[in-house]
Amino acid sequence: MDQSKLQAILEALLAASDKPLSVNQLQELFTGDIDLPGKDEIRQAIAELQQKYTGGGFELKQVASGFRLQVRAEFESWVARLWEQKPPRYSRALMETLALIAYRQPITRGEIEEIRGVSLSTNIIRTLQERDWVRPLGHKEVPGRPTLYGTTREFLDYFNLKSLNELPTLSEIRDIDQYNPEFEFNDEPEVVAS
Amino acid sequence: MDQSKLQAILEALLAASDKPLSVNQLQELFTGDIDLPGKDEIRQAIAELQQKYTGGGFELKQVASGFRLQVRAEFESWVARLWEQKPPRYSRALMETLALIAYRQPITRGEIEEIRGVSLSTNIIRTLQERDWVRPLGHKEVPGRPTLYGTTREFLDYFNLKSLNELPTLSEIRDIDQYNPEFEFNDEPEVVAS
Amino acid sequence: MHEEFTNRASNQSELPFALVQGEPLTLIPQDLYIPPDALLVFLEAFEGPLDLLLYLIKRQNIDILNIPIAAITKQYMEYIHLMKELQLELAAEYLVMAAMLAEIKSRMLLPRPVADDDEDDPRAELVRRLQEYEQFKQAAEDLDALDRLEREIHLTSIDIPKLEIDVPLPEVSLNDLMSAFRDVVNRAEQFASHHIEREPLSVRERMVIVLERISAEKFTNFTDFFDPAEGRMGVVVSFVAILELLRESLIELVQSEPYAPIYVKARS
Repeated sequence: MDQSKLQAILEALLAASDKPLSVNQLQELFTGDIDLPGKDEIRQAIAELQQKYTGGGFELKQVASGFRLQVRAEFESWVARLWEQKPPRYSRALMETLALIAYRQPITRGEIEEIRGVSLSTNIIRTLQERDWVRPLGHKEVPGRPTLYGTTREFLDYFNLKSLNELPTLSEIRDIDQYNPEFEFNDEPEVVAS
Repeated sequence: MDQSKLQAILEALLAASDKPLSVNQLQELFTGDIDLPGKDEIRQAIAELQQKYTGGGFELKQVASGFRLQVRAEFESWVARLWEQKPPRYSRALMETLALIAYRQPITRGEIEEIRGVSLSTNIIRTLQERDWVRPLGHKEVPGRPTLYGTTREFLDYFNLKSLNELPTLSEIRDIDQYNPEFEFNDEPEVVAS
Repeated sequence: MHEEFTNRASNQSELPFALVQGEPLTLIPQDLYIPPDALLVFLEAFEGPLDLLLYLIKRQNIDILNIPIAAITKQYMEYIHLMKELQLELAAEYLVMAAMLAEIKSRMLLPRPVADDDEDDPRAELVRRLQEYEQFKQAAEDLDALDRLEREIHLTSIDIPKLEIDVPLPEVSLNDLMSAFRDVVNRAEQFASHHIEREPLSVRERMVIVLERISAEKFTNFTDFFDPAEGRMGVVVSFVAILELLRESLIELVQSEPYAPIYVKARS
């Protein structure tokens, strides 16, 4: 593989990945290709990329677990304005997916799609994993070996729950519904710390 | 603000944003700065950035709702290895419905059913709305006041398009009296050209 | 032209449906001799009567503007019978189309006044609909072939260093979560086929615990999952969780001989 193509592929990988990538990990991503680049070639290409980003809006940084592209700190005052206006909200699709994972774990993406009757975009589960609320538990031993998902300790912490048992059951939710159409709890309002 | 600093800030903003940014939105992010860049300056800097990314791993693409940094499609086979999840696949029924809404908007569900010759499952419209590709535009003033559907900017963004004009052109429809067989015999059967 | 056309139309039913290199094409589709399972998949792949008709026409390279109605109707009906035999759920639209084809066929047999315009070709409406459907069938394929997010297009994910910028994350309350669950269950229950049985949550939680343990250890003693300190309910919950995991083929139980210890392991 010529050096400029290798450099472009590495740039694509580093830009797309949401986690830092080590030289080993990067090399593994070429597995199966005819010309597997050597580690030195990869290091060389990374050095060239670092050079290339000089003076730009982001840089290629080495952190403990590998390399990652990150916005240069000097531009943070502009970048911060991106979120100043409106507080972000999760989509209904994401909330329902989270609820199904919480209540029906372990569950596969296909099962979620079947219950919801619509196909699920890949970034929903990714967002939930990035938030550390959802994690893969293993694979279901059916054709395709789909990943099984469940909730995390952080999920319970966020919602102030000691265990999943504390999640109200469906009939309890419906009871609450009847008494209180606006869906607010009578006794203690659950104030969720962010 | 000098052009190279503007370019670096724009690069930082586009890199940090998870949504496409329009020239207007980009300009607003400079509000309060002493030297507010003009729209033309921003456009100019964007063009330079696009130039700069030539031959690299990602590109600065203009879609319906603005500019976004995206990995070049040619490196998709490497980037796909980063994720375990496969991209969602959509049924023919869904894609045909989406095509009809995209090309014939505003269109009612009944009109879609008429052209496809089959009834439309509610799940399809729901999936299309949940993906934010399709939205109700109003009601058709005929008995029953059926909902009229159209596509959204998110639909164009998703399919990497700047406007509906970029959709592939429809094949042409011929009228039956345009039929002009290659061979005409008075008494003999039609020979079907293969 | 008009005379020729009338002549052609009135003769239609007697004509072989097509001649290919001088040989009449048989009416029974040769490709029907395929295994029933594959056939089922094949038949289910049609998006409706227009799609099926288009397939029949395209397969034989017939010009859509000059459909041999008698022959196509016969083939169409063969597929309909086949679908009925295979007990495929036959949408009403297929039968409506069958009636439409029969009507066109009978009108083709009637001699039409010579002065008639081509517009009165009984096939005109069908041909228009077929072409219109074909147009969007193609458009759907073209749309599907475009580069798109999640497939060919990936957005860049460039980190923002955690300095003073605190990228806000959406806030979610337990109420939000519960109402999302209620909504999805309510909706799923509208479709009779998806019945969500109510299962005590503790069982689900225990299922996850069991799965975690067996992924860490190769073989886990069955009895290790029962902690008497949890009381009778705890034991029952563990037991039900293991049964449920077995039912979902996520785990298996291994016992080397009768009365030997039972081990739980991940299904492989």
